[in-house]
Amino acid sequence: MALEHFFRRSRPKQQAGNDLPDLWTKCPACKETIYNKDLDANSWVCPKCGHHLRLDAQQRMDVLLDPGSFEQLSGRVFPSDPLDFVDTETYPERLERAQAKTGRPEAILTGRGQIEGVPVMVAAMDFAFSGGSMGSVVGEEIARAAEAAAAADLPLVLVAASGGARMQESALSLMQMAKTTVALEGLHAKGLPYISVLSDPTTGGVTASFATIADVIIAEPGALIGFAGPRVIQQTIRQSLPEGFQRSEFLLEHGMLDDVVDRREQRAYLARLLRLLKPSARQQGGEQ
Amino acid sequence: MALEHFFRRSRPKQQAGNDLPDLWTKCPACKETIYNKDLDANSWVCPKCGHHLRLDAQQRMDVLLDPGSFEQLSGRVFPSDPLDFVDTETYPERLERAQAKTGRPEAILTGRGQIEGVPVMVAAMDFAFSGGSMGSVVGEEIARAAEAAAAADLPLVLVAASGGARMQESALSLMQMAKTTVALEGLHAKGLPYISVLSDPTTGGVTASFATIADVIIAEPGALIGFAGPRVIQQTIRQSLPEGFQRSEFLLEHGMLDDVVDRREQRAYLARLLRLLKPSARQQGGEQ
Amino acid sequence: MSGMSDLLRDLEHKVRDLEQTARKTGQNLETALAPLREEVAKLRRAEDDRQTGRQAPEKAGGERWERVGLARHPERPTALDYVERLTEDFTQLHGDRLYGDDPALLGGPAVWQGIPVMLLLQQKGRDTKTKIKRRFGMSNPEGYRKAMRLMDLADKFGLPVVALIDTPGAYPGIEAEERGQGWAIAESIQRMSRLKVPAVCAVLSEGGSGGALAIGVGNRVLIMENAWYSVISPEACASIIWKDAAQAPAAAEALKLTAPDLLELGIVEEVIPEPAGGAHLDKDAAAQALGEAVSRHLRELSSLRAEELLAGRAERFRAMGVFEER
Amino acid sequence: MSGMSDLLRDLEHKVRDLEQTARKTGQNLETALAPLREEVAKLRRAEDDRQTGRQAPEKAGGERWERVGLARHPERPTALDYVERLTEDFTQLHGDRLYGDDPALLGGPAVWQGIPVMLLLQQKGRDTKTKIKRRFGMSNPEGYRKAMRLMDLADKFGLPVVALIDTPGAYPGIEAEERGQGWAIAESIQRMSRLKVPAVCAVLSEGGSGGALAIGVGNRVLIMENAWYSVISPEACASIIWKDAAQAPAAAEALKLTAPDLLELGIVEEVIPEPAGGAHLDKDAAAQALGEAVSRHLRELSSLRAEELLAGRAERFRAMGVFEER
Ligand SMILES: [Zn+2]
Ligand SMILES: [Zn+2]
Repeated sequence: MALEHFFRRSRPKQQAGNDLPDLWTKCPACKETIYNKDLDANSWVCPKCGHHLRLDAQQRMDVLLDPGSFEQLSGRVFPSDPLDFVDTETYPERLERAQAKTGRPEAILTGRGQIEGVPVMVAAMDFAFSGGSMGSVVGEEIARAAEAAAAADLPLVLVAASGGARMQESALSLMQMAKTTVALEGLHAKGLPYISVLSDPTTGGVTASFATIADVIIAEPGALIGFAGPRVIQQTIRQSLPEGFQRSEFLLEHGMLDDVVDRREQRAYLARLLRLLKPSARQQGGEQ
Repeated sequence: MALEHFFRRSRPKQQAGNDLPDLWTKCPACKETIYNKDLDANSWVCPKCGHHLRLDAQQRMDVLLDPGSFEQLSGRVFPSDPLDFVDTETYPERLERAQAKTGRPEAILTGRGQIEGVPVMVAAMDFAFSGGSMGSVVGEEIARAAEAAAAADLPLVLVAASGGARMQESALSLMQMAKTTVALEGLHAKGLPYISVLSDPTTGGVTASFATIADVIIAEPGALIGFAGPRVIQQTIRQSLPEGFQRSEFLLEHGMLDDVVDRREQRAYLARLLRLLKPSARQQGGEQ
Repeated sequence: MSGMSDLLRDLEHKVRDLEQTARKTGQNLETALAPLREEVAKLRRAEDDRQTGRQAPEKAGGERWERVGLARHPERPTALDYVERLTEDFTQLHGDRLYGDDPALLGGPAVWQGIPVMLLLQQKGRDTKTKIKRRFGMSNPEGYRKAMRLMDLADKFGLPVVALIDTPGAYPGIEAEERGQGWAIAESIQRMSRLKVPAVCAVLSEGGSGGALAIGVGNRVLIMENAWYSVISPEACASIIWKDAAQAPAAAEALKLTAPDLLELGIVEEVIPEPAGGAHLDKDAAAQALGEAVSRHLRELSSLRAEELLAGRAERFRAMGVFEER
Repeated sequence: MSGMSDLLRDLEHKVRDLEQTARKTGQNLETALAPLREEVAKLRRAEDDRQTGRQAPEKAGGERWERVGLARHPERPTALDYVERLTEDFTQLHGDRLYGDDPALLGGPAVWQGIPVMLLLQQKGRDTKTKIKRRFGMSNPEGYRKAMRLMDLADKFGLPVVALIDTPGAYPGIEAEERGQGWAIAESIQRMSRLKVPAVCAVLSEGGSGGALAIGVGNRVLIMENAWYSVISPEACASIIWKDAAQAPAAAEALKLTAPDLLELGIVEEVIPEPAGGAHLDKDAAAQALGEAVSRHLRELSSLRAEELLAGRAERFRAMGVFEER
């Protein structure tokens, strides 16, 4: 729904057309040029202005999990082209480009790992892959991660980053909203925590399905989160949008989020929360 | 909570101080003087302006149920004075006056009856008795009616008319909100319909308990319905209240009611609804 | 065709009226005006094309775009047109008991061709006035929250749910976002997946994205022959991919959003045939076909226990999607 | 006592500030201003009384009115004062996922003296600024709806609920009524009665009517020695019955709203002793007593199964009330 203004926006880091050498990144918020090593040491939060730069799925795992604890679950499921979708190029061509760019079969990475010693199942969407859009594979991998979590008695932590549904799979893509939802039922039945982390941006069909039915929903500061994209809304109402509209802080105020948590504090926050919600995890957890 | 402006308001019908002979009633809305027989034939809805006059509990049963079908359930439970409550007079004195005025031990009448042939358990609050305020007896009678309905596999129709809780029973009165709520669980467990009819006025603790957790909530036109009384709100916000504030139509618009139903159509409405919600009642019901 | 220019004049008049009212009263009627202005613009383009003899875009498109045109035909029966023909005693229950009563998503108990059901339906409006009132079938969160409340009642009373889907999509507005449009849709999908009673859904005309799926999690999902159901409207898809909404016919082809497409993809169980030329040419016949199909599926599901219904619905949607495993 | 006139000056200054802000920005701050103005008026009366040597109304009342005074003492510990002393890892979860985040009713998981719980608490604010922000502990419907959401989580994760009650009542405002204040309280009472986990409630200072009962449907209900719990505040009762709010001391006597009264009436299981002179004189000791009592009841309930907890809670409240049967 809200893809249009993401496709044209360049990613902050190491993007084609970026005239800075690969060692440096220009913060899209304060425009300062920052040494990547410093950004990396700061969880890719701008040390000058606190802006949370977008992460790809692997970076997300690095930031979220205890070092070396990640074991990948996904990766054997590949997208196909059930609709023979052709627009200005074919869907397979688009997919190949996204795969080459990200080195990943689809816009999702799942696996298990630990957060301050608490074992979790984890899924991270990859906005770098076709705007994190959800097609059959993203839906399937999320469903499998949820089922694997339930089977292994693990909580699920899911980091959303998506412009919405994958147009090129039309109704099949739409159905992923229901598929992921029913796959999450196993966690509910076993009383296992499901925590959703909304990152910039989370819109469209992802906001309207698995990302917002979690037990606890937190967001990164300043993330754009909504169902309809700001451009669509502006076209409909022909008024300018209020300051901060659809940003994390706005949603917190409107009762939609449990909290807005700085990325650098997310591991501590999630570990604490998981121990609180699943008291048995208190024993498993480390000292922190 | 919201009793203060009811206690001083005179009832429209056959009230002490009314200078009309008992055969006539002055409509409190349009001020027309109307022959009681005509009002009675019109379910005590003003034939001139449609205003729904307040009913006492017996009138309510007459209007709601098939003629001759009412069998009283309540009446053996009498109020006492557990707090030795004394203000300008004692609580027992107040009670005696209300009992003498209404010919009823308390502000509630319950029983079973039929609505267009559909058997129901029914409870009607009596605003004429101390502003329909809810003390231990009202709570007990409602709880018993709910339990009797569940025991007899009957739906419950409850007509609210109350200024709120009975101050003279303090915390005991407050607890009736929880008592009535837990007593309604049996209906829920057996899948039996509970329909609430809000009449003028329904405020305070009644609005904040059994009256608003029904499966279907309808209201009479123009009824005042709210938690806090208009006077209390006005004192707090020091602004005039919007037109129609806390009236049935306002609440319908704000999503709080299933519908606003004219008193003269309530029997047909309720009979239809009960047959729809409890298909087995379709067989029991008459031809209408 | 002169019917269309009448409608255009009507609409333009109404828009001017509303604009005046807004100016006079200081009311903000933009929410109502915006979709109306769009409608006017669309009709005006069609009218211009007709007068200049230019080929209408409908003609430029293939069979799929023609069907989209039929699905949006001004005389197309609305959900309430079907309900009037197929049900008795429909008792509309209003409100979400939280914030408001959505005018685009209606519901309540009814008797569907003799079968007691809980009805949910999306209503677009039948004339300018009701179209505006019903926001052209686009719900705010209140609509989905009302639907959930009615699903609770359906479960309590053991009434099967019949959901009649007809929406261009959920309403894209500031207030809708403020009150959690995404949250409401997600919760409605979840709530519907948990129904212990049978649920039969039918896409009547337009099945626009999450706003449609919110009440589309049925044990069976049916679709009228000339309806479409898609993750995005052809126009929005065209403006994203081709940067040109006029490429909607091409987008419609690419999206494979028609009833036969969806049957082939396994998204729906059955395509309900329409009278030749479209449902608007014989509303009674169209209703008859819808009624029969829904009733048949209700009867088939009626013998299943709650666990079977739950499991069947979960499996149905769990299996959705096409991918390769390597 | 000079502390009180300092507070008065502070408050008056704050009110003027807010009034100026309101005028300058055109914001409507009446909702925040109204309770503040009341506070000012109350303090001013007390101050006047003190300066003129007139006997303060507190003195005119009996023991019950004195306790009401203690319950409202400006230095009285708030819910968060107790939480800070008694819990670890309190993680506040915000929002009702429907409309907003109520600032007066807070909650989230925490560890209560070593026991994992779901905490619900009503927070009045500790200084002028936070008092205004938290609306003096008076919730809008969002507060009760957040509480229900957290009860869902408590049930899912098997966490016992600890509810710390401290509110003059639910907020009486236009918006609260528009969004169903009565509905929210009723549903919260019902939701709490359905908890499958143990629930222990404690009235800390003020238990004002339905706004308190909304999170007061516990298996055990405790009360601090100098707290009150009543269907109506003494002031409101006085202004209805005596047509004079100054008769509040008499109303307090009549209402029998103190902890010992409630114990005798069977409304509470236990009165938690406070340090001599009131909880404000030794917050640590007060917290210790509260913590110990709540923990003890949690431990006692921990061995019960869900059905026993449900039945026990239902029976507890079903039995409430005093009447004669003839
Ligand atoms: Zn920066
Ligand atoms: Zn009249």
